[in-house]
Amino acid sequence: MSKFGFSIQETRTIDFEQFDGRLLKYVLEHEPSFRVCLSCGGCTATCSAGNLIDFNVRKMNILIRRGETEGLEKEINKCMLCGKCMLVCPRGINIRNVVMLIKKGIVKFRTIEEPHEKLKLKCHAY
Amino acid sequence: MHIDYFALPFKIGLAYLFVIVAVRFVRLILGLSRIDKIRIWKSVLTNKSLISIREAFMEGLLHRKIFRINPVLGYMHMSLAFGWFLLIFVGHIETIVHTKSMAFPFHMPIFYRYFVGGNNQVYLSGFFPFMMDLILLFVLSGVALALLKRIRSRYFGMKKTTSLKSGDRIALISLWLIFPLRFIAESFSAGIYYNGSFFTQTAGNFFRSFLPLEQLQLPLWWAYSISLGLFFIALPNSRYMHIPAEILFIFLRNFGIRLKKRYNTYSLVQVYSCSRCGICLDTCQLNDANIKNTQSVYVLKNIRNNNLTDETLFNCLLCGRCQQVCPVGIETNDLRITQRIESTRQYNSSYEYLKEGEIRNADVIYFAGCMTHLTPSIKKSMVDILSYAGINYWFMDEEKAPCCGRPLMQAGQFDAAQKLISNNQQLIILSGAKQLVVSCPICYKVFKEDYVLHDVEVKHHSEFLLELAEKNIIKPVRIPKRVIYHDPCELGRGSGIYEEPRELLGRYVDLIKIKNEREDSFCCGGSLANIKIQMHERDKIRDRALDEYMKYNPDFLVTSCPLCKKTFSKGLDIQVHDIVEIVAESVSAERKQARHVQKKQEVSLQTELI
Amino acid sequence: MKREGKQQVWKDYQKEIADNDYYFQRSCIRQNFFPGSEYAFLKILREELGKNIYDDARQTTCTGIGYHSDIIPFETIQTVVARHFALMTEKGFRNFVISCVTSFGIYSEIFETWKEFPEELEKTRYYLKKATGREFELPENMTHASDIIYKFREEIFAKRKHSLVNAATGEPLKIVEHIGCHYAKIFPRKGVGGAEFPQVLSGMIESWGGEVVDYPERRHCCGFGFRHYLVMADRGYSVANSRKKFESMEPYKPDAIICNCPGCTMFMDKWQYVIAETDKKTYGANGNGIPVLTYEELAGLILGYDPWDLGLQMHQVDSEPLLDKMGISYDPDLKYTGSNGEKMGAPMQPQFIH
Amino acid sequence: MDTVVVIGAGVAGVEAASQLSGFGHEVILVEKNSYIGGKLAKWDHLFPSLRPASEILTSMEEKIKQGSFKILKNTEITDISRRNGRWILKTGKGISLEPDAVVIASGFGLFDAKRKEEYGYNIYNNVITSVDLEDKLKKGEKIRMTNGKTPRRIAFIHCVGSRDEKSGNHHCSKVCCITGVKQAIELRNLLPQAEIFCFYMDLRMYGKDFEELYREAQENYDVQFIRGRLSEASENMDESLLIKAEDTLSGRPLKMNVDLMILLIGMEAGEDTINLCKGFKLERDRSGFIKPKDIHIMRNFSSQEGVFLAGTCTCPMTIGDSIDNARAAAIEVHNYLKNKHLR
Repeated sequence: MSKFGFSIQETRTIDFEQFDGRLLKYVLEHEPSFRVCLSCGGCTATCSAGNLIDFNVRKMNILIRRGETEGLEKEINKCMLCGKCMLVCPRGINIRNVVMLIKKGIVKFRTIEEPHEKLKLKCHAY
Repeated sequence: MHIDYFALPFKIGLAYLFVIVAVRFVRLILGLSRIDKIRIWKSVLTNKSLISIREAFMEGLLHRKIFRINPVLGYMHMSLAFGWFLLIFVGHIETIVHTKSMAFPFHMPIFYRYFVGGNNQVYLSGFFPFMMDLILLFVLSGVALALLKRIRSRYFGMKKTTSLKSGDRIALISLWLIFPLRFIAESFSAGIYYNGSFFTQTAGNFFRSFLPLEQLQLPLWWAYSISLGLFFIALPNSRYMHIPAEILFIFLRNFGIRLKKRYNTYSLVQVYSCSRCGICLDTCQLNDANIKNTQSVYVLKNIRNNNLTDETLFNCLLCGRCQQVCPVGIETNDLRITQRIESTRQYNSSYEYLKEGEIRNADVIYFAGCMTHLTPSIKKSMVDILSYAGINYWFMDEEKAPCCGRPLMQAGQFDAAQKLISNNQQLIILSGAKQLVVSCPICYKVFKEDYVLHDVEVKHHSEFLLELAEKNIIKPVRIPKRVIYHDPCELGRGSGIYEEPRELLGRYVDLIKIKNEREDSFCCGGSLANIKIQMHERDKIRDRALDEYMKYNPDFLVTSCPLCKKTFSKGLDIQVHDIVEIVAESVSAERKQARHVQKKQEVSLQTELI
Repeated sequence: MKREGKQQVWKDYQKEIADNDYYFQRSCIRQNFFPGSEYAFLKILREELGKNIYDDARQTTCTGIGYHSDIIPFETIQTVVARHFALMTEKGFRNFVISCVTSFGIYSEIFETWKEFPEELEKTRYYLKKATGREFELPENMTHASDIIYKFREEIFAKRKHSLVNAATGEPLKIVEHIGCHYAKIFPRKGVGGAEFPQVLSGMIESWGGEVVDYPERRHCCGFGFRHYLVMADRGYSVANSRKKFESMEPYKPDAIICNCPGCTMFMDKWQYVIAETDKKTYGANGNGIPVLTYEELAGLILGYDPWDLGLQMHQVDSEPLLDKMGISYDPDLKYTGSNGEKMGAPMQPQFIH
Repeated sequence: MDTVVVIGAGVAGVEAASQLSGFGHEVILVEKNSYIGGKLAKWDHLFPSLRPASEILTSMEEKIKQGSFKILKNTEITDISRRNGRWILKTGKGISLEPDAVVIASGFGLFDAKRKEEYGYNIYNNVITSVDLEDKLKKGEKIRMTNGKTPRRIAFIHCVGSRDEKSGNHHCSKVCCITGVKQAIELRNLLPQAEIFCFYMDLRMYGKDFEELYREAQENYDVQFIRGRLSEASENMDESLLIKAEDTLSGRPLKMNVDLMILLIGMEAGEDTINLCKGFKLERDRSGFIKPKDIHIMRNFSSQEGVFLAGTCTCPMTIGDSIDNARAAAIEVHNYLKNKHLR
């Protein structure tokens, strides 16, 4: 920065080759219904926590599917587990379990390896 | 000194058992909180101990509760426990009577037929052998039933029975062997000494005809002794630990000790007290969805074996039906929640984003609850009635409010729930309201149990509406309909509110009395407490309950929980209403009537004027 | 990669390129940062190919950078363009050759605008007349200077002193081609080979014996982006784009990068230095960058011009590795010696290498 | 007896011819190919049931056997004129037909994926179209990269040549969404280890059982759907492809290496249809297909008297819809001929 007065921007691109699929794999293994999400956003619209603060359940689904797990902990902890999302989900996804699994998964993978080596899942990265 | 070597296994086993159980009990008691220890100290010399002894006798030996639920199972348990007790008790009396002394070796009554030999031609010589044979027969009938239950549990009116682990298997097999071996040993002795009665003597005579009983007698008594010793040694690490643990549990419970939010030794006492009778398995509605191995008995077993998984722990509706039927009185729901708290302690939320919301002064706070927002007609009915009754109320979560915290509590997220609770508590207290009315039983339970609201009275809307009706503020208009009232788990078994909704509803419709109501009511299947269950599995549970209800041909179902309503509504077979909707309907009918009367009066007034 | 498929695309996108009598429109960036390039272009056309090309001293900037930075209004730039057409008309030329790709995009855009909206053309005629008293006719043929070199690539190769072949091994050199975005991405029909698989540079490379490197980020912009460069704090975006390209081409081990746009040449060249300083990363062999050349410089090398006469010492990344591979002899002492014999100063080298 | 010429012996043509001959008209079915069935003849399995396409062909052959109409194979209409209120159709073989009514059932054309240059069809080694894939499946070929390796990651690209003004087609081809889902399931069965992605703009699962199949693909076949239109593809050193799109649901650009890319090419007005339009002087609509006289109530009528439309010459349709549409056309022709005699 000092030398040129700017720093080289890091990319915003989601790169599937740098995919940390552990959390997703963990969630899908324990809650297969998570596969069928349509990204309709019904969960986000009804969300009790989302009524109080910027919190997007639907987007979390996408981020975890793209291996973008940074900042997920702060997001997921906004959930109050009230269960409305589960009742409005048109695909019957057990969203509360997904939330609990993400919460647990974050702790689990953080404690296993720190700093975590990005895991490349060639097959079935989901 | 003379040593009866064959009795050694028995003696060693018993000594081992005694030491282990004593150490364990001391540990369990020492592990309790200071206040609980003071409770024990203060209660131990009161009649609470007498009550406990009585209860231990009634439940531990006679198995009264199991009898009530399932007589065959009750008989099985009673014949084994009470029968064995009688064998020891009567055996001792016999020994005392015969030896005319209290100073005999303590193992003597256990192997009495061996010791007495041919010298039993004394006072009441016919009576005791007869009694002992009778009791032995009684016990053996229990053993036979136990064997049968293992093979064919449905003969006992049970769909399920627990599965076994190898440690338990040793205890179980040795237990099964004890009494047949005793029978054979006594028969052999009777064959030699003629000291038996109708049962052992008959068998002894028979055996004598083709067996060299003199040589076989001692080995059999050895075998009996070994099986006893083996059982005693296996007991502390098997489910038979429930025998001593249940007694301790009864005492502690009667001394006023309760489960905490944290797992402690009182939880462990309850875990030990589970006899794995399997009654909770049978009553569990998860069976309808073919969900196995997650029921309370398994959770308790997994806790003991230290192999509890989330899949088991969180796959439970927490409907409380198992707790209701547990013959030992284990608090299966709270015990499971304690486990959930332990298992999720590492990842709680802090909800830092909660800001102090707007507070409005009112006499009554209405808290609809998250679920009620998905059943707007409940919300609207409640608002209509509140305004009709002219109550100064504040609809606390009309626009936005945090969740009550109960779903978090059910999920074991205790610390997170506390954050929501303290936030909401503040709002409620500062509003200056005297009453907090809730539409959702899930909220109701947490408001009632976990909030510290001082003099704010928490009421479910069924209680609140009943009061309005009693005060004649709302006047019921009866409709000629036959209706089933579905008890929501959190309101009924969870909070003990059975009568108020029925009394209220009875003023509007005809209630059908059904088998599965009050304590025995179904869960709708929608429970938020089950984190693992799939939607289609919930549907199956709901459909089974609906099938049962449909047998009574009701005009519609009434419940008092938005989640039950929503769950049943998806079932399509029948209309489901919340109790408040019935009341609101009546209020609007009443209003219409009043308006009609008023109009009539106006008209007649006009005609008069003309 | 299927060559036949590409050839079919190339066949679909061929354009008319005038044969002779060109009016030359210079490039601001090219003549300032790579001054040997336009010198070489004119020399090749006049001396090697015997063409008539007019280099007009009266010309100005096209104001393209200002236009793309929202500083110059459309009316103004139309009038500036019209003035150059007027200068061309006055000198009796009808074939307009543009050195800069940004300018080429601007001229094409205005040309098409006038076609679609004749009232704009009339307005511009009026403005130009009022401002300068000049009148103009539209050129009959408008090409980018690289189109001309592409057209005569075989003629140039026929006079070669060197080719794009490793003199030591006889292997073809691996060359990355980078086409300026405004060359064909705005009007695919106006570029040789179209927008997706342009042929203008790859045609030269192949004709001159080299091997074209088609790497995944080939189409990506160099990052110039006009505004992104003008504001210093935003230059990080600009470098990030170049870096993306370098990272993508690196595994192919290219011997050089050839650009047809002056801006791209400049940024592909100079950002390598910035990346070397900030990321401690270079993309060529032995801590060197990948040499970046304009197509005119490359043509000059093929024809045996002296590298220092071509201005290769003006590049940030040393081009010596390429010269060595091509077997071109040069005097290192003369690199930074001006034509007047005075030392002109050397560009900075990444600190971490030395 | 009235004569009806049906042009095209595809799904719609055979159905219309069969129905019309059933109504007692003399029918001549003209087909340019040597075989019947049109594009169906080259298809392997059909959505949403995954039944073999040959079953439909068999039923068509059955109809031809039972019906009493003439089929002129290897025959193209080369000249169309109108004299005294009658259409005169000349074939390439010099036959002149003077029917009382004409049914155009010339079907659709396939979008030429080469026109979507940035996807690199015909340039990159491992880019194929849904039609190429179907051909491979029909021939029972193994699904491999050109270097012989088994693809580990596969991307289906929806809306190639549909809903895209850059390809000159504004319309939706309707069947590609479900075709993609069907083929993804088939590939999953063949390549259980591969990751399969579908890049879509919208998933238009409008037909019977379409949505169900889509859900099944997610639930049981592990097909993943990413909402975003592919911007471009380029080839990596190892022949795999680097593809770029925006993940519109997260609002961020996305790149991915895939070993095989399948372009779900759309339907457009075929060359034959365009030529027939010229010959009969028929209007075409915005999408290039033949414009029906009324989009709601006269879908089988063209703007010319005596010229009727059946099947995908008017717009993209599924096979079931084409058959329905051809039956409707047959009824319209029959009524037209009946009324003509009354007049």
